[in-house]
Amino acid sequence: MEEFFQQLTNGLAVGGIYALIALGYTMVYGVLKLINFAHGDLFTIGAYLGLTLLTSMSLMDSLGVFFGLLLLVLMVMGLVGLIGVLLDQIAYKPLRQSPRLSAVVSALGASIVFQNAVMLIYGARFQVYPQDILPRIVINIFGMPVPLIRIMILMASIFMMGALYFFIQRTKVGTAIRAAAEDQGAARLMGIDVNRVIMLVFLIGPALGGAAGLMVGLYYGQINFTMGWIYGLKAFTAAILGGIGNIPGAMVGGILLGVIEALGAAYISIAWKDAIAFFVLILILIFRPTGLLGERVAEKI
Amino acid sequence: MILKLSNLTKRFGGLTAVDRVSFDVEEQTVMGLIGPNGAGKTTIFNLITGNYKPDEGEIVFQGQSIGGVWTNKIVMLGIARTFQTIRLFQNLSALENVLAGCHCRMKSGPIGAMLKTPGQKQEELWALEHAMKQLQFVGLADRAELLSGNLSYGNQRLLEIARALATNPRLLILDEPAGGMNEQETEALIELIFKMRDSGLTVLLIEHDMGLVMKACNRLVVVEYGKKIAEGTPEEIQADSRVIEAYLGIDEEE
Amino acid sequence: MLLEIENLHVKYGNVEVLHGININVDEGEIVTILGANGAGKSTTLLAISGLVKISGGLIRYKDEVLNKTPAHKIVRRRITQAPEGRRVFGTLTVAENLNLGAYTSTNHERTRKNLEWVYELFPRLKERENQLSGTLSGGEQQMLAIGRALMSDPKILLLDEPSLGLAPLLVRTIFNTIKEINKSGVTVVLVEQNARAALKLAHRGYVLEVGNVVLQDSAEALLSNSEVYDAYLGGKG
Amino acid sequence: DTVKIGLMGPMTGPWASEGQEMKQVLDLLAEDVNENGGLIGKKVEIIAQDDAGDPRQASLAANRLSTMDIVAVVGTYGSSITEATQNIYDESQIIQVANGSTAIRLTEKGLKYFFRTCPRDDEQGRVGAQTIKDLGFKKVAILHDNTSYAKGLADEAKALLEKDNISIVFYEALTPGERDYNAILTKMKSSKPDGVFFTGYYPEAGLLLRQKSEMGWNVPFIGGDATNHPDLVKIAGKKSAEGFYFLTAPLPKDLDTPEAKKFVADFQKKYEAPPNSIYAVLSGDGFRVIVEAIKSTKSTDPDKLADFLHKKLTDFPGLTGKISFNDKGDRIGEVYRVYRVDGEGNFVLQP
Amino acid sequence: MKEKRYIVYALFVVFLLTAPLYLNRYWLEVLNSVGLYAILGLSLNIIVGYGGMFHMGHAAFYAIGAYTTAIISTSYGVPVLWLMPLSGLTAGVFALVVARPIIHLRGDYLLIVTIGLVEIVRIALINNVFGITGGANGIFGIPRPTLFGYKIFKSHQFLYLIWGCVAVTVFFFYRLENSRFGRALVYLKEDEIAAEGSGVHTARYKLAAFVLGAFWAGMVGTLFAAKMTIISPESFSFWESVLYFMIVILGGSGNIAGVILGAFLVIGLPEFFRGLENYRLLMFGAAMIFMMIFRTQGILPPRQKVFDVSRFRKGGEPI
Ligand SMILES: Nc1ncnc2c1ncn2[C@@H]1O[C@H](COP(=O)(O)OP(=O)(O)OP(=O)(O)O)[C@@H](O)[C@H]1O
Ligand SMILES: Nc1ncnc2c1ncn2[C@@H]1O[C@H](COP(=O)(O)OP(=O)(O)OP(=O)(O)O)[C@@H](O)[C@H]1O
Ligand SMILES: [Mg+2]
Ligand SMILES: [Mg+2]
Repeated sequence: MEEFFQQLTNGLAVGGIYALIALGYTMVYGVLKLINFAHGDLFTIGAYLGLTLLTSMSLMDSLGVFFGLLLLVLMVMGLVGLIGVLLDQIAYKPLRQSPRLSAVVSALGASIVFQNAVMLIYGARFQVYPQDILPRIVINIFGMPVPLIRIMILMASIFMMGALYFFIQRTKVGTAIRAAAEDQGAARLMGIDVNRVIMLVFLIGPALGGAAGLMVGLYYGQINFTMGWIYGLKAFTAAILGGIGNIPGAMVGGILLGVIEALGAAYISIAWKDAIAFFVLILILIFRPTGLLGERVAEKI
Repeated sequence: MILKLSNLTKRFGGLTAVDRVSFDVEEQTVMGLIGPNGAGKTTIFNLITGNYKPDEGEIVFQGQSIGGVWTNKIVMLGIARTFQTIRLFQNLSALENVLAGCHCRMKSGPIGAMLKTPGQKQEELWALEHAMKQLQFVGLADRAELLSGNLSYGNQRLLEIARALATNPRLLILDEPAGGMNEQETEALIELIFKMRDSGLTVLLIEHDMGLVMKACNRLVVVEYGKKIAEGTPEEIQADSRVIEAYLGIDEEE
Repeated sequence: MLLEIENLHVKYGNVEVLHGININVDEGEIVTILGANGAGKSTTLLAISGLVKISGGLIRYKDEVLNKTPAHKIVRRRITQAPEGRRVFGTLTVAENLNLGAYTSTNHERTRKNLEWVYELFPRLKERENQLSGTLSGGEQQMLAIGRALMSDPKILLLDEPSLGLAPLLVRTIFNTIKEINKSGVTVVLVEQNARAALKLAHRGYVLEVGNVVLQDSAEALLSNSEVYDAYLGGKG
Repeated sequence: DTVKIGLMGPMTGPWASEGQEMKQVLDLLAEDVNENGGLIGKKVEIIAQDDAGDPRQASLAANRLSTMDIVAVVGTYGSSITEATQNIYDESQIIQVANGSTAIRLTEKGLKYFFRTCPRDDEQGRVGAQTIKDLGFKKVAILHDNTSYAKGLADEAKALLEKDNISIVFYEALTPGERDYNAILTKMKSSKPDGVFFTGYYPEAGLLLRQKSEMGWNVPFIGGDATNHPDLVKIAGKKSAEGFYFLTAPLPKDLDTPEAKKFVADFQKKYEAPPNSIYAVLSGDGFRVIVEAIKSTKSTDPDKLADFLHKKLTDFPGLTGKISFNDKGDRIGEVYRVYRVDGEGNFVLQP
Repeated sequence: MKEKRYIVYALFVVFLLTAPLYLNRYWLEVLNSVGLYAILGLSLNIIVGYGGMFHMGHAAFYAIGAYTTAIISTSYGVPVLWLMPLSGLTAGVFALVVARPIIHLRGDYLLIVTIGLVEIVRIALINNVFGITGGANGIFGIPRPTLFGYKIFKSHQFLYLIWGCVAVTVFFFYRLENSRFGRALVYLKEDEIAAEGSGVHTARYKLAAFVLGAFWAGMVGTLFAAKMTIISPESFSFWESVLYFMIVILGGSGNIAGVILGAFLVIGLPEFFRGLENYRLLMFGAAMIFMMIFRTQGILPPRQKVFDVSRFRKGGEPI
């Protein structure tokens, strides 16, 4: 039983990170119906930029852990967000009117470019975050030791999800984003500056991915240029599992995927863990074809 | 009697879009289905064509119950339709659109196609001819090779009818065929409907253009809030106070 | 002159569909544009709203040339359009759609009043306030599209076939509403297949044929013009 | 006119750091040869081709190299990648010296021109099992990563340990490239092993060590030669890495031959860092035996070279110890040493 | 216009036939690789290009075919080329079983499920499922194919074998494209509801597209196994599927000539970039983006079908 709960928290920790990346995925998808395969690489870039900023500016020393970290997170998010906007302007904007799969190929191309650019800039070797930047605090929850950082990652995901959900569902700009997602021409006729909206989305989505990259760096320490591919795929899976385009769905999907992986590894087989996760995904989609929380808008005929 | 609806019901969540509707359609007549917006007319069509499954009630077509049967099967049985918002294959030529209608009257599969068996060849020739005939029938033969998306709105409506006709239907279902047509084009459409009826087809249509409805239909069914509120000849319906109140309104002028 | 279209050319790809048309709209007028299918009526409206690129000529609003102004800024000049084909936001609720109609407005009181007014015009929309608009019936969507355009308090309202798919009773409501808001000072440009009703309502009309203005006159004159009658009103039967 | 020697390695893709370091090593060594008068009166030229760690691309790279007049080729990394190229070189009569391809069967085919400077899995398995026995473990967990190298090593060790009645309480594979192995460690912990033999690569090993110590579990870990990499300590942190044992061919810094000393110094000078990857150093040895063969036979005839390497090369002073080949092309002799990571993160050769 | 196109095709065939005269082994091998991927692309094109389904797991079917060939040829000594239909069949049946429950999924949901499929297959292969796949080592010692008594092992021999298969594929698929079956797929891509309303059994056609595509990919698996003589799970990763996908979309989805061109670009281009070493993939990725931006519909998008309708006109006038 204790092992079960231990595995559950393992799953939650992994799932929290999947969720955070999935949020950015879903955000971009929600507006452009574009599977941004480069999202995982923006996550990688976040991890690398975080490392560079961390080691070159020694923020923690001058500002203390809390404010140093805050500033670091903001800087990484800002920079990755800008890269995201740039990516959109170069690789996706010219393809707005063309078939959806054309943009997918462009995204795959962008993914290759990012991955190799990181390799050329930072080298192919693994990079390592300085150890013990964050105080290693372990909290006891029902007699089970849980590192504080895990709780922080989960909280961060939940907070971001909440904020994003509120923003998209309840604010005027959020409604405009959803409108632009559906029919850009009609959105223009409402007075919505669609280009700005898309830019905003490409600022927020990648920024979230970048933040996740930074967290992975801080938590696990080890980063390399190919890491985004696996995480990106997992996050995409999570987003679909929850219902792509749906913000709470990304959260639920991410957490669930993490937990399935941990429990699958624990009680079935470690080597088959990913296969198990995909199998569960397929099962869920067979019965809920638009994911757990995805809306099933019957097409009006 | 070619089609018989009895107690047909369809709910969307809490909303009963079609509420115990029953009516019959006689062979080789033009039947009109009218009613206010959101009354459930299109939903009735979708139930007949198998796009939705009825919650209750029965649909009998030529003596066979077809409630909840797959759409393509229903097309095979002889019911074809057009859509309220035009649904053509925009990136294909007019002719290819009509060939889609021929599909269900053909048999050959992928292997036959790859080997180009004599039967398959024959069939393709037949389809081409059959499709051209339908285009001719609606008057679009000279537009056969244009992209359907580039046709004018009225012609797109006609093309949809041609595609439906290509399935060799017994019953043709038209959802607002005159929408977006001007009066002259509507006149031509009425002629076409008569031509179809005279060739042995039965037509069931939804339309808000009273000119067309009164001229073209033999009988009318009126629905409101999912319920049938009246049925009769156009003259009877025009005089029905309930229909006037719910749908037609009182003409201040004329 | 409130709105002035001078020698307007528009192309789709390589195909020119408007070959230099001239249309003027005075403040407080209802102007209707008639024409067969594919004549370029919708294209004209889209050009005014900035949704299609102009390849020649100019569009002037008051003293400002709008040729290069992006669509969302044109809306801020309070030129609003209810486009052809409804184009409601299907994944948004009815209420959200209507509120987007007032996206550019900052006067909340005014927006609230407009919403009430729209609901009064189309009680059906009030009933379906929280339904996703993608599941509305065709006519209900049409009501929503018009209601959404009314929400923005336009100075110029561009309506593209507003009566399409509406029941006779509602068609009347729509035309009465147009008359009403016009009286309250809104200028209307109306494209209609129902030419008779449109001409009865309008002050002046233009007739478009394959991308050219072939006729322009007062509404009464057009109503009694035999060419117009043959082409759009009676037909040969 | 030059003597062309090919290098086939993963210059892009997930193993790019290995391929790129292989190239650095060979460039350095070739420079050295050229400065010292070249080879049979000509200069040596290294022609590198990317195999991206993918069998199909490797076979293209091999075809490309075999049309470029090379005398011999060094590489590559990964057994199944190497295997996809063996026939191509054999048919073109090009000497191939693999550096990171430890699967047993590669040399069991009787290919005349194929050699490898890395020892085979069975050799390492044997040493691994012996080390575990020496450390006195009774219950052992074995973790591999389902690559053909790690699986091969794990299988060998498992068979040998079971023969000696040491119980294998845990035997599974992780997915390489992930970051969080807590679920695996939790599961492994519940099987209560005395020691863990991890046969995979250093990035995962580093994470395992780190996450293991964060869990507060201090079971000893032993790794195979793929964990021999200074980044292991960087990833795990000095504290977590302390006490980690691994088997490997000796590091150049631990050899007191002049060749090894010079190599380490030159490498440090040219690239401002010590060599990281043992496989890159093994590729250097591949290059050096080829050079030695050409020098000694004064020929670039593949048959003569192969013959020399098979029979005449004995106890050649390599960067990783003495090198001789048997008639299958396998490196013979005791190659493996046991290292332990000390509290400062240094790799200390165990007696 | 039309003639010009045929001249290009003819020149291309002549080029392939005479390639061994002036290309070295390496470039022949590149052509072989392109040929294999061209067939794979064409088989995927049925599903993605005509049917419009987002399928990124095609390597799964390819893998099933290749492993079927490898296992049977190594353990029962059946000549490799004889195994082509059987490998195709195995892949086809596998597709039938796995695609059936997921065929109703839309767009991106289908995409992730197919990605899941290829991952599950790869993981199963790596874990030596049923003890027959050889795990990460894969299967080695696959015999060379023989054709009419000739053993095929030289690059130029494979060139003729592989491009012969491409030709056969083009021949069949061209007919398919211009048939009831091909059209039905295009209809359901354009508008599923309208297709269904015209009497197309959309679910069955989607499934048929999957099975046919898988069958063909399975047969290519045989060629691949015979050519490499060793196969291992690395060759059937998700990234492989992505390559086929890019071939189809970049070349021009739904167009046979486009897909073949796509294979040249996606597989050939990285070979031209070999000189760039570490920059190779960077350039490749950038090239992908730029080609897509400049030809947003793919390099050679499908042309409108022409039908001979002159018979229906009298004296040039439509009847
Ligand atoms: N999928 C759905 N989910 C929820 N409500 C629906 C759905 N489809 C239709 N409705 C509702 O059912 C009612 C009937 O719709 P239907 O389309 O049948 O109307 P209609 O009579 O065709 O109207 P119109 O003349 O405007 O086309 C409408 O009020 C509509 O909002
Ligand atoms: N997006 C487009 N791409 C290419 N051609 C177009 C496009 N939209 C319209 N057209 C063509 O431009 C011409 C004018 O179209 P427009 O929609 O303006 O006509 P309309 O007068 O509004 O007709 P309708 O009464 O059918 O609405 C038509 O020939 C049409 O086929
Ligand atoms: Mg309707
Ligand atoms: Mg129009």
